[in-house]
Amino acid sequence: MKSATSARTSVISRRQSASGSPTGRPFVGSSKFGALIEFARNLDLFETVSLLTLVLTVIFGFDHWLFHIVARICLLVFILWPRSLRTPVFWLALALTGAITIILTWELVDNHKYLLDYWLWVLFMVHLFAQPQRQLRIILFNARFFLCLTFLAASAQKLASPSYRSGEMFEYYLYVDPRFAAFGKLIGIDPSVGEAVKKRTMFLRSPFAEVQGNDIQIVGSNRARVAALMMTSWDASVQLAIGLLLLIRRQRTDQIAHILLLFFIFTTYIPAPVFGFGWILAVMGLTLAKDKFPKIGAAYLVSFFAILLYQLPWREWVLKS
Amino acid sequence: MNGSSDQPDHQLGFFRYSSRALIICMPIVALVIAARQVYLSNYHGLAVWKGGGMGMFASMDGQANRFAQLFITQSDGTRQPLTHLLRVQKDAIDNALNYPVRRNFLAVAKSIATIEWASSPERMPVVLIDSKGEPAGRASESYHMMAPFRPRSRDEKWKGNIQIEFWKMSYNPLTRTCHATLAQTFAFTPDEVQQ
Amino acid sequence: MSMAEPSQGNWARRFTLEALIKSTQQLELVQFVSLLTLFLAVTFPFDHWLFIITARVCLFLFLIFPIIIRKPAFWAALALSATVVTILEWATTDNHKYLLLYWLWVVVFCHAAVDPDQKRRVLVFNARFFLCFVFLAAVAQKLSSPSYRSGEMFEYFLYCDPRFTAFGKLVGIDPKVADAVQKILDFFKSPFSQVINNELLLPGTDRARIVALALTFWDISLQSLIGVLFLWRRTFTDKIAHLLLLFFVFTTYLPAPVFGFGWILAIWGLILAKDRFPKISAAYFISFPAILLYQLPWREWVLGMNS
Amino acid sequence: MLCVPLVALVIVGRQIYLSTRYGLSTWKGGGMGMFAAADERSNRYAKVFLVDSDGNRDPLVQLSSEDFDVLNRALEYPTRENFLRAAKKIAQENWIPAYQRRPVLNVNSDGNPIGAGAKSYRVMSPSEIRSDTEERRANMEIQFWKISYEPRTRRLRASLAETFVFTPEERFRNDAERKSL
Repeated sequence: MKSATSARTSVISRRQSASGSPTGRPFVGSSKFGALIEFARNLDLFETVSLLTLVLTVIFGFDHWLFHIVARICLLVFILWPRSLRTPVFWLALALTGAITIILTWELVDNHKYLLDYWLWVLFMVHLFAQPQRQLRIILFNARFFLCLTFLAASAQKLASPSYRSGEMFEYYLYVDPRFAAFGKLIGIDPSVGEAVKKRTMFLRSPFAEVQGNDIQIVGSNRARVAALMMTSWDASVQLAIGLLLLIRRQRTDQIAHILLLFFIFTTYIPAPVFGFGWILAVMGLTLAKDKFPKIGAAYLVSFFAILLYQLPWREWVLKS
Repeated sequence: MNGSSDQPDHQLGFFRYSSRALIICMPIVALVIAARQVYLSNYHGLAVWKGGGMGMFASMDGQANRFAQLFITQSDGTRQPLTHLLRVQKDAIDNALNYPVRRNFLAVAKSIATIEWASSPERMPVVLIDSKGEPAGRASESYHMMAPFRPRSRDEKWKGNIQIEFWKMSYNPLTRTCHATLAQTFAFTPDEVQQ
Repeated sequence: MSMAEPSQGNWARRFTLEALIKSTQQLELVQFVSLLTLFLAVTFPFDHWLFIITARVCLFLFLIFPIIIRKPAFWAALALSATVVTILEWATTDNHKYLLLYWLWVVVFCHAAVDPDQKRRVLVFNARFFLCFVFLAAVAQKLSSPSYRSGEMFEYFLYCDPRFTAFGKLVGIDPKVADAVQKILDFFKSPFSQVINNELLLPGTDRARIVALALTFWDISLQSLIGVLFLWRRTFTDKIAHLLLLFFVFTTYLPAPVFGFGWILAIWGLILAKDRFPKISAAYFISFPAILLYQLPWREWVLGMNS
Repeated sequence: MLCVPLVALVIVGRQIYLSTRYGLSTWKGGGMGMFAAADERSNRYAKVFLVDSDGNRDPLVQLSSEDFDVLNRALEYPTRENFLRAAKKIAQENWIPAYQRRPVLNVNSDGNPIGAGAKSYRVMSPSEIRSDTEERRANMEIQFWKISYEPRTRRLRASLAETFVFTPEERFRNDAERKSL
């Protein structure tokens, strides 16, 4: 019988030996980014992906008490008994709870949370098999499938929507969505424009006001219009490109797709605070890139830090400045 | 895992000389902070639940049993209550109720003064309530309701004093009566609250 | 919770109490306490973006690079951000959050020590100190408060605090009483009502009065006993104190949703009990998942039940 | 290996179907339509009225956060069943006219108020003193509105997507069934 601590130690020592440095100090004697690449390359794929997914469930999980409790218990179980991460039951508990949560509140669950639950089921299946080769095939296939699905389905739904194609959606959000107010200010749209638009929409919503023809003029700004059109074309083209490039399954196209995906993660989640989505995209990207493109794998590792740091209240700072 | 892998360079400089300091440092800090909390809660009204003592569930007198009433007063002595507050103002009030010093209520008043307030067209009568909680007629006063209208522009001067009444509730289990006491009234002039 | 290899055996046997006791004895104290403290910082953090982000980055670093949990700098980052947050919001920070702050610094000092024995001593001394401090300071503040001594406080909370409504229903106080009291109190707060003599008769019940007095007596005696018994430092008194502390942890955090406080008390109890009372330390071990399970929305279930 | 992808495809298909046929928000339901259309909760709203037998309508204005939770669910997936659930939840409160009648403000298309209109409403707010009379007999009307934006003319347009009327029998059906048991 081994204790939790000794099991934990074995994980630690495995990571240390895997770091490839006899001194146990992986960062000595090489450039910092080189060391990071080396470090990323030597990570155990399944363990890293499992750990990153566990973090995701604990900090950006489903907003439901059942999932909160199960995710925390799973983290506690892992801390006390690290081997549990390799057991299918561990992932079954999380995946099943995620599925129950979705079924209970499916109209309210954001689309990207479904992605989290699919990924939990994928990890459950991966851990059902003992042969590493088979596990690898499952996880690589699913990571690619879900990245393609995410970006191609998103592009399809966007291109099929008239309010997206016309740039109406992004312009409207730049005015009324508080998440975009700070970003808007950064690109030169005065927050007072958004305030004025919001006030006018209140006339439409209030039962104590009747707007002639239910049609109301807003002030708006040309800059917002231009920004919205640029955001629309940038967003649709990047997403379509990532989805299509990953579909081709060639070394070169994959490399470009990863660079675009990294660009997407690093830029999108600054204005859009859906960190869980960024995290899961990064987990899938890392899964595909780790063994084939070590530099890109290291960049994905950095993206996790970036996503955590994007939670800084920079919007308030910008709006106050 | 044991400590054998720890290197001597882990040790923080100061504590290299005093191993006892490592052990008793935090207890001393905790005692100092607890003493400060007891002092502030006895002499400056700090809620016993906050500030680093151990007074959770030690007294009725916490934020839950304190409340504030806010008024804008005019030079003729009339005053109108602020009935709909913004989130940021509610947070500032919670903060001031936990530690009811003038400085904290001034922060509330400053936050009020950043907003332009609109009053309802009709006056609302003040209802008299008897000790059983039943309406027992109308009081002599009546007020307009005041609600936030829009952020005040910086060039516009704030007019009117802001008056904040700080109330406390107590409960007498023998008579089963709840009593509200006006603990203090804070008044702030336009100059004080001007940002 | 078993520590055995899955291949070694028989699942039924692995979950016996004996196996649990054995596995708790095999834990390495410093590592175990560090893990539980990190868990505490991540799941019950200070409610401020600075600490939340620091705790999440620390968790991420630990999972990617586990050895980092033994570095004093790792803990200093957490302790420093906790200190900054506490200084920024000291007047609104709950008392029990200060305990997390103190404890993070204790863990920094523990990892700063060179000698493994010294590390243990830092933990053991501070665990005992803070247990005595928490309970004795609480008792002192409670006894010095007239509204506590009279039973007024608990009775009032049984009526007015929504966290107690479900507990009140379980002990036979109709939630309608609490609703009526809360409604009547709004007359004080509204500028459009003037309560004659500022005095309102609450539609209370005798049962609430009795329950409040029982709660007051139970609470004060249990807390003073735990504090005093831990002060003694004898095996027998320690054992009783641990049993009482376990009773306190298992019962208090059911109605009172301050789970981080329960968690830190259980960590301290475990530190003191681990090498001396294997059965008690196994019970502390169980208290951690129990505290997590207490987050179930049982209050809504109780209040939703037809009486 | 294929089973999770297959489930994902089925769910995406279902989401697209529900979104195009039944108005499910593109942000919800398991598709990938986040930021795909300006048609979700921030552009959708509901006006809730009690309508008495004479046809007089009074708006319910102070909905609780629980009421909003159920109503928001209906706004994300605007089916009659979901609005009925919201109506049942809202009807659990006892709505009474809280203030004097307030005239409806007329606003021109430039967004400027141009005076009080002929219509006026009573402001209904929840009260704990249950009368069990008038308001329980009134119908509840929930108007489901959508806002769209025309970037060329910079005009916001609100359109009444659907009006749901729920009779007291519908709203209190479960209560009545429970009582009869």
